[in-house]
Amino acid sequence: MTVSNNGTAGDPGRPDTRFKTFFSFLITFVLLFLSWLVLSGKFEPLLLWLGAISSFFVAYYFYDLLFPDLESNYAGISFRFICYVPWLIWEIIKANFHLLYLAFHPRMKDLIDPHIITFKTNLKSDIAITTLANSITLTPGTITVTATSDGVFKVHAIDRPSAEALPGTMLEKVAKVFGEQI
Amino acid sequence: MLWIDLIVLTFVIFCAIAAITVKDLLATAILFGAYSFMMCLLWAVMGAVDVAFTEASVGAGVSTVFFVAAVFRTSRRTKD
Amino acid sequence: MITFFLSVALGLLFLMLFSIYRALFGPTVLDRLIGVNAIGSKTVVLLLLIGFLYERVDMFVDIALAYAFLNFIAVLAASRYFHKRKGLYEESFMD
Amino acid sequence: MDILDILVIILLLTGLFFFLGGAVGIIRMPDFYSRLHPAGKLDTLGIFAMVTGFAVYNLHHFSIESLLLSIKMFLIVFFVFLSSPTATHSIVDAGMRAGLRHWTKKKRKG
Amino acid sequence: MTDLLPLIVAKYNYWLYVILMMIGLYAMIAKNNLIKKLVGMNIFQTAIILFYVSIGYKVDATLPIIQGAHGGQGAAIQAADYINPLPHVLMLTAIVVSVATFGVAMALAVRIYQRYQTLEEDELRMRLSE
Amino acid sequence: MKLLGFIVVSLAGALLLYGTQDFPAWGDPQSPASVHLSNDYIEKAVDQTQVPNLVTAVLADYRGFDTMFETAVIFCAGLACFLLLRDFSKKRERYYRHVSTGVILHVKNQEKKLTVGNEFEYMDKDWVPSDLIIKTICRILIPFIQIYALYVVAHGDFSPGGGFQGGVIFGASFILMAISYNLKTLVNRIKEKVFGIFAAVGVLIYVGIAALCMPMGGNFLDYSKLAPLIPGDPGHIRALGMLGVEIGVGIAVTAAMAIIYINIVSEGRHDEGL
Repeated sequence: MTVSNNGTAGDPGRPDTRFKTFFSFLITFVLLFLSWLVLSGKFEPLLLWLGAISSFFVAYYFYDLLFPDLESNYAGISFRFICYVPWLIWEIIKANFHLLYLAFHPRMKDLIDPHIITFKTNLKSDIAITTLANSITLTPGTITVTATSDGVFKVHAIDRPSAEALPGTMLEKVAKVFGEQI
Repeated sequence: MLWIDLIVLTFVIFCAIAAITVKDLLATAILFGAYSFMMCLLWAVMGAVDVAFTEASVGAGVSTVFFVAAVFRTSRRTKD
Repeated sequence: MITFFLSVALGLLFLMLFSIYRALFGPTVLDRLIGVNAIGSKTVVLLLLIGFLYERVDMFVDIALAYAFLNFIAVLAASRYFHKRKGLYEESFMD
Repeated sequence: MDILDILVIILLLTGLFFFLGGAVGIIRMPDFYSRLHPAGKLDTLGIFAMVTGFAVYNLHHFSIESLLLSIKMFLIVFFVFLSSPTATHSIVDAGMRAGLRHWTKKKRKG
Repeated sequence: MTDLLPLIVAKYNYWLYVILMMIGLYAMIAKNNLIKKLVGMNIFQTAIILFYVSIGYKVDATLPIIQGAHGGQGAAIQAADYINPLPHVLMLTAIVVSVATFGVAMALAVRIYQRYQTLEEDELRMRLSE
Repeated sequence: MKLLGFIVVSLAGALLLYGTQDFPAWGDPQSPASVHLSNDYIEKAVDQTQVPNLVTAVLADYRGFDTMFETAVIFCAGLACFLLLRDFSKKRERYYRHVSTGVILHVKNQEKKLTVGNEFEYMDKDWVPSDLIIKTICRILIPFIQIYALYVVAHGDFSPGGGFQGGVIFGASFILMAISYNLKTLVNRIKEKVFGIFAAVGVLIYVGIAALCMPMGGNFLDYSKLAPLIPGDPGHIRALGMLGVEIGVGIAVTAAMAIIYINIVSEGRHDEGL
């Protein structure tokens, strides 16, 4: 689900929707205030008050940007996402050496073979699609060209080995993080 | 510190010359953004942190966007 | 350690030369955009390095952070141009 | 010269090496799409390595302030990791829409 | 030869600021396109800002943000330890005004293009004389 | 013209290069710019204003008039863009898109209006589907950019930054929203009037704080006279006054940047943009 064009998340009249709106506001507020604390690094009353006011202001007007869809289980997702990040970084580092090898190879033009591959996944939510797309882009050798909301990915790969690795384990991991079917 | 300053100054000259000679206004916009990046670096080297901050936010961010917007609404073509 | 930081900064500036070559000599506008993006990412690191050279890095982190944001916005705007307007090849070569 | 300094030096040199790969790749690759591969990603990893090095160096004189400063530096990494692939994707999408053809081997042979 | 390097180092900033300013001036005089002229104007502005910031720099001085002064009283502040803040203030104002003028100039360019369908100076002059 | 320009430029450049002989060496602590007034600022600013960032102290206190009119210049720039470009005339042609099938309707007659809702949506002339990845990432980034901008405004006293920089970054977050979704989203979310009012309110906050010093018995922009109004340490009052002024500048700059961008990118019609 995306943010609707006129910017209101759902119908504010119904009580459960109103509660969800408040909940999304609260999470946004807490997150923003934490980031204020990290940014500021000073714990004086004046600055803390200013931080609270600023976080309130931003969270009040833009609460629907961070968490538009409160059906999902954000706690579980964020925990599994944090577990996913180290694996991703390790994967990025591993694959980067391949790209370094390509870049420094004297006969590079024989090694590379750019082409475009298309594959379809069953991911539904746009945050999952975005995570997969950005993971693919960060893993060297492949760049996501387009990713549509029905889960079709078009990927530009620089050579055959990096293209063959897709979608593979990365898709499984991302689907597991966001609790979706593969 | 001194050598950083001298090298970045030379880069700035390159960017400035390229920005006014290139025959595509969008490329001018992009090169002008690069020019602003360099200027920001230069001011950071000279210790003018506030000026560097202003240039980073104004020159690199907003004025490039204005430039692209104006090119979007006019034409990219130019004779010189 | 300061000498080491200084040499790292000079090395980064040397590497920036490659990106500047790409930004100046195209051939297409999008290649220039790649070059400028690469310059931006090196500049973020260079700002932090200058902060360590001044031994006041807490002042420079803000600038680097703002830089990372705004570089992103500028690149996004410039590439968004091509989502709406066609015709990359017209007058895209330098001289 | 203690262990932290050596760690910092290793991290910075790693970052510099990644940046070097990115720069060489930008120059040597044959077309726009393949240039994006080194430019977009080796630079991201270079930032990651170097900023990690800075954060470690900053923890040299440990205090609550320097810890917060290091976390702040990691915010840069966080935002770069979010924004850099998006920028890369945006550029490659622009190239596709503008109709830029990608380099293939067949074209070179024929 | 040994005397030449300090001379170059001492004046290099000023020379390059002159060159930059002349690039901007040339673009303002000789270029035909209005947006190119604007870029020239901005380069000119930054050259002047560069000059001002350069004369405020001091060797072996730190940033114009007093260290450890927040709240309590620090030690006596030596003026030679801090870079001159006055040019920074003036130039900060100049940059922000420059972006405002840049925005207005861009708006004018868009308006001119709406009316005359061109941004080239000679074509504009032709249209105006018709 | 080119030759003439080149001659003029070379002559002027040669003269200026000749003039650089008399300049002090780069980084000379005894250069004329650094011996007169600025030393006073450096040595006394912290005692007088309790603000460690000398640039902010000089900008918002010693040279407060300068900054006030600069804010007015920004406001006038926004106003000028509005007056130059804003186009209130109704569009003749409209484009609608049927959401489920993707069929595009081109309505040339103004009277016939389709109801926009779940079935149809507005479309631009050169509309492209907004990109899913860019949209999602920007959705996540925008609140953080905004909190960062507010942080920059609030910490102008201790670290680089202040009203201008924070305002510009906050404006850039709106621009990012317009780029990643479309211009209609931004215009619907925050009305044009709101931006206009905020630009004026920002300048008004600055002038108001400055003018409030006069009935309290001081000069214009003499923040120390505001001490009875605000509880707390009276020595700190100048820093608080500067903070208020910076907030005003930030609001004005934010609104002005958004107005300039929206008007340029849509040629004043506020319907379609980058």
